Amino acid sequence: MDVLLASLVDGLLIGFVYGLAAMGLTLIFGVMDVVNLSHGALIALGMFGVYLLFTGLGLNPYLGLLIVLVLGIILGMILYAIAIHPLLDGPHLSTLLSTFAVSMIIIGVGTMLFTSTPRNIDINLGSMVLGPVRLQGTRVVAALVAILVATGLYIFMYRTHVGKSIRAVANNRDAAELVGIPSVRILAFSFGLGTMLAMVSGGLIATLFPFSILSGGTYELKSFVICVLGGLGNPTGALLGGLILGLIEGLIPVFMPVGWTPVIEFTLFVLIILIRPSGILGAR
Amino acid sequence: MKGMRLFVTVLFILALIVTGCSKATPTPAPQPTKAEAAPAQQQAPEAKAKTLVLGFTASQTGKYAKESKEQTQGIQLWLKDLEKKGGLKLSDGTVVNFKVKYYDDESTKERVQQLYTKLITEDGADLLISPYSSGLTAAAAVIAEQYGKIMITTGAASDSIYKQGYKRVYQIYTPASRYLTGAVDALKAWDPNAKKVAVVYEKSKFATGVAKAVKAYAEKQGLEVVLFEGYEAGTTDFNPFINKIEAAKPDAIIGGGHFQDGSTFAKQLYEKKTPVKMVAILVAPAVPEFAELGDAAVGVIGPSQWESIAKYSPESAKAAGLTWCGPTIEEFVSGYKEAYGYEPGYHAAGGYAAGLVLERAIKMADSTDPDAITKALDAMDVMIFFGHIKFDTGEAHGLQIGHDMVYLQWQKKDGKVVREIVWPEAAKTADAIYPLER
Amino acid sequence: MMRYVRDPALWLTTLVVLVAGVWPLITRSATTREDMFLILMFVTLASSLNIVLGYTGYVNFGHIVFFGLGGYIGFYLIAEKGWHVIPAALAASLGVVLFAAILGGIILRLRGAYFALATIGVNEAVRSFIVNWDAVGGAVGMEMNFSRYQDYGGPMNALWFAYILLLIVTLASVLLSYFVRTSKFGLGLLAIREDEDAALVLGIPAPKAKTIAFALSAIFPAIVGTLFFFKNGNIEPGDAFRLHMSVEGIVMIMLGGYGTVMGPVVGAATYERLRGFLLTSPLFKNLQLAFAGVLLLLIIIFVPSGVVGWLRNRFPKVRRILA
Amino acid sequence: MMILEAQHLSSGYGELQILWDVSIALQQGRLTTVVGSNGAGKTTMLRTIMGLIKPWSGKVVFDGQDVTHLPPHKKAEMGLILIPEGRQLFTEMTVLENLEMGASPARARPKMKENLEKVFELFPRLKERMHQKAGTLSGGEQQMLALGRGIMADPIVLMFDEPSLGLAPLLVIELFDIIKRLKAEGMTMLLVEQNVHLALAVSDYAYVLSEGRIEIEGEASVVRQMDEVREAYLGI
Repeated sequence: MDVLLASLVDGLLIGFVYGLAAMGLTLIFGVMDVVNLSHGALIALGMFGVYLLFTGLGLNPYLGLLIVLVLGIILGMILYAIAIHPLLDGPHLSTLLSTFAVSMIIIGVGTMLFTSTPRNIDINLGSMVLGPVRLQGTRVVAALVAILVATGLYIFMYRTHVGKSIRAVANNRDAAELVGIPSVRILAFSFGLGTMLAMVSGGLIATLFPFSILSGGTYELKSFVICVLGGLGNPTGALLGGLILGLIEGLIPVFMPVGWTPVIEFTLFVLIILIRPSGILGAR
Repeated sequence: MKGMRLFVTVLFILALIVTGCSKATPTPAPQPTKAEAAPAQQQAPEAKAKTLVLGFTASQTGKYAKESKEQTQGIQLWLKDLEKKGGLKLSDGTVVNFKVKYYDDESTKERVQQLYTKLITEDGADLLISPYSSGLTAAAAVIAEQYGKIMITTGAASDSIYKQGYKRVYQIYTPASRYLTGAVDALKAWDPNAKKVAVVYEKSKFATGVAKAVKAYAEKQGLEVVLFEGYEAGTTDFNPFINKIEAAKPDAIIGGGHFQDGSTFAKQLYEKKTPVKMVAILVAPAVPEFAELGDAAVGVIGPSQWESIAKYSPESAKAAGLTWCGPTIEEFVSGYKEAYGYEPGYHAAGGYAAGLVLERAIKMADSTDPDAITKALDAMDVMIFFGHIKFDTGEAHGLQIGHDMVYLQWQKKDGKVVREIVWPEAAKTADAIYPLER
Repeated sequence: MMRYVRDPALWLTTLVVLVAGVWPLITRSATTREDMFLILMFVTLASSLNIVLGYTGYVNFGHIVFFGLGGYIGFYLIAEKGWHVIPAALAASLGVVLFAAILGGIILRLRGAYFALATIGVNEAVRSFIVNWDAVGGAVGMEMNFSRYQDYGGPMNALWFAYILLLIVTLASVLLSYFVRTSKFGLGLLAIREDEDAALVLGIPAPKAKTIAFALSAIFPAIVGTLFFFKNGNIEPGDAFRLHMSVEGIVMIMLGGYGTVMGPVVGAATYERLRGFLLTSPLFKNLQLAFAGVLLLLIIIFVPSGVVGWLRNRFPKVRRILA
Repeated sequence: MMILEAQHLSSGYGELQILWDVSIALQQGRLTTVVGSNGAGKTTMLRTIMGLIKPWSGKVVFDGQDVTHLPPHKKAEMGLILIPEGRQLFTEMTVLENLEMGASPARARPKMKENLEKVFELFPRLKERMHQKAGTLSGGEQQMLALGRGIMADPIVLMFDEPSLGLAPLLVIELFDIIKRLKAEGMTMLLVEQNVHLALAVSDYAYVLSEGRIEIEGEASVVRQMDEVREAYLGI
């Protein structure tokens, strides 16, 4: 029973971070119908951003996140101009490949600069005990930051004109142009936002686990699963999807060998796409 | 007929693309060249020089890049030392020198096989050293054996390679089956009351092999294995798994996989303050970067193929009735530091040892004939800075049976985390922290 | 039948593969053979993937699952049951085609990104399942005793033997691609690619056609998997189901020309050569991955129809001989 | 004064030419209509003027400026607003949000509150359904919303593409009442309609588009009396 409770809490906490990681992917898909295969590489870039600020300038990792946030938006807009915009009207495949090419470039240059040696941000915020559950400080903070960013995003998307414009472009790009929304600028900015979310989540993950330039791949796959759980293109759903994934990962080991976790995750993933492509929340 | 000409032109161009500019030049087997005698041998006018090509692949990119780099540097240092000595002199006055040839295998098997074939047939490699990791080595060993080349494997501990009937593949590392058994011995010695162990491992070729062996060994020693489970390679969040481990209430946790998962696991065990008396995990604790974990590293035990503070020496060789050869540990460590600016770990030592074993075998064979070298390797029983080296000549031909692991533990001294050898008794540099205080 | 015999495109395709493939047999150079083994392997993987990706327009990221499963079935039969490589490869192919037919019937209902994501899920689910399945070695995989090569006249002969088999398979897969492309069935696939709903209205049984295309694309990767791991002497889940290889396959198709017969052949060969060159070139060694990425990006943006597609557009005359 | 002019426009999709040398002009404060049968190229003409399709040749002049190659959002920013065929609402957003999006042009922002009141006064139903998703509205309500969204942009020229399409007859009459009201307020409008009868009845000036070419133009009242128009379009 204690195990169950402890795993439940652990799963939920990490779920918020997973959800945040997936949000960028699902946002970009929702707005421009692009499956961003450089998502994982961008997550890794975020990890290194925070790491370098921490080791190089001694900057607190959580402050480092703020800088990574700004850099993420700028980088994302540059990437949009190079790899997305020229191909937006082409076949589906071309943006898949161009984003994959971006990922190759990031990982290639990253490997040269940082090698694939695992890095670790040595930060320990202690832990507290609540009944049978021991909460690690870094995880609680990470979950809180994730919630904060997600709430911020929600408010931005639903309360500000730019946010609403993003949703309008996602919903109907031609109509958005007709009412005077500069859709190209909005698309670029959305890609910036998506990139920012990926990098910030990477930075957060870096405060929890050791990582290397290749670590993004794992989270990219998890993000796919989460997006599908929450409904592709639905950032709010992503948070829910993240929580579900966190719970699955937390609870499966209680009932069966931990090695089966990915089998169940991916089987579930395929089943959900087949049965409810709009996600658990969405209507059929 | 214009169409025909077009057809032929296009055909020609396409064929050119597909075959590429692959040179069809059959590489002549490297003849013993009576090349320019090196200046060092001028006093021996009849000296013949012979250059052997030593080939291997290194993972300059991909998941093994780090370990592989160390290993490669070890090999290169050995070569440099040999060159400094003016090469390897045989009794007939021949001076043997080596030329090293290596490529990046991207940590993938397709490349390994392609490149080893290239090394053998195009670059005329006479002798081979394995890539890093058991998986890649398994792929390379097939090629080596297919061409009847001698291959010294290092950075590859898997046992199974030596059960495939290979005749010329020799292992430097202590095999996986004996990797963690010492931890069980240590536990029993330190705490006769300890009864329960949890064996948890990464689902990879190497770690699974180690885990199965240690489980069997622990059971034979009368311990109860309360949990035996593998986790997916690439796992980053161990919390749920740790909850499960805690529920099984083991006295000791034994297992792990590679550096990344191992260090993550150790960090999270610490953060969770998991109440166990001993934690022994593979690979990670032996890597210097493990110290980055800070307090989380303290108390963690790890098997190591070799430590710079180990006590192998000409004296200990004499005591064990073995011949000593090659540099002492101090010589190797200072040479490595001088060349690369930091202390070598066991991957680097393994690389150097592979070269040294080849050198020794040629010396023993007193010839560069592959059959003679093979015979020498079969008969080899020496102590080097890396430890005792002896190969199985029976069913598991080439398996390392001489070399033993040492077990190190991260301890805190004057506010700094340092590594100490705590097992076996004979090699230890400090008393173990047991039980863990958390 | 005559129309096939007289089609220069057919002859060109066959000859290119044949000339390149026989090259190592003439020179007897093992290095060339190893290089060509990889090239032919990728040609087969790319040109079979092209049936689904290029002709039908479904982006399959999980193509490698056919290769991996085929490899596992074949390797198991050879190493554990002592089968000869040829029946083992055929059995593997049969098993995998069945798997593809069933799987295709289920997941081809999905379109666009959903299908693409589902294929990733399938590959990962199968891989992680194999990792946990001890009967086929689980995470450790399986190894083959070296003496097994004696059945083929020693290890050297076994390698040549595997190579010749691969050459035959590659030829067959390129021919399959050609015949699908030029058949009425293939036209149906192209119609599905252009507009699936319209194709349905026109009376093309899209679900059935897609499933058949999916199953056809699984025949040869399964055999290649068996041959590759037979030559390797061991198999591990990580090597058999490497998602990255699927993506590389897609890159090759794009490079050569999406939806053409010759495209995947040219693309696979060029890509393999290029990577090989970059890997061993001292100039690019450290940056080869990034360099390949830049190149890919440039191609997608500036030559989106690939080498063969570009030639066909640029020189309409070439169309007759470059299918 | 001509506020909007299309001069010798040609355009189409891919290799298929649809518009052939089309010229129209809108006089300020008047309601101009372009009528024609299904497939005559009416929608293509509007999309070309708006910049959703790039013209092959010809010019678009708005408010004395050559705007031929400006993207649609720039034109909207200047006050040229199209209410597209099939409404093209932001179906996933609420009614209110749709209206707010209508006020995206900088020139419309300060007047947002004022315009919103005007829209709610014109269409009380929209006020009731303010927080409902646009996709859940009925066809008539959606057309109202599309019109309301256009008004929110504070247009200088308002262009309608087939506003009556798919509406029940009663709703069509309601819609034309509102168009008349806007006209009375002095709005310059371009109405593209298949419902020739009604369109000619409310308009000041008319063009007849047939197979991508302007066949007839003139004061609406005159065009309405022409025999060929009566036969071909009015079914009399």
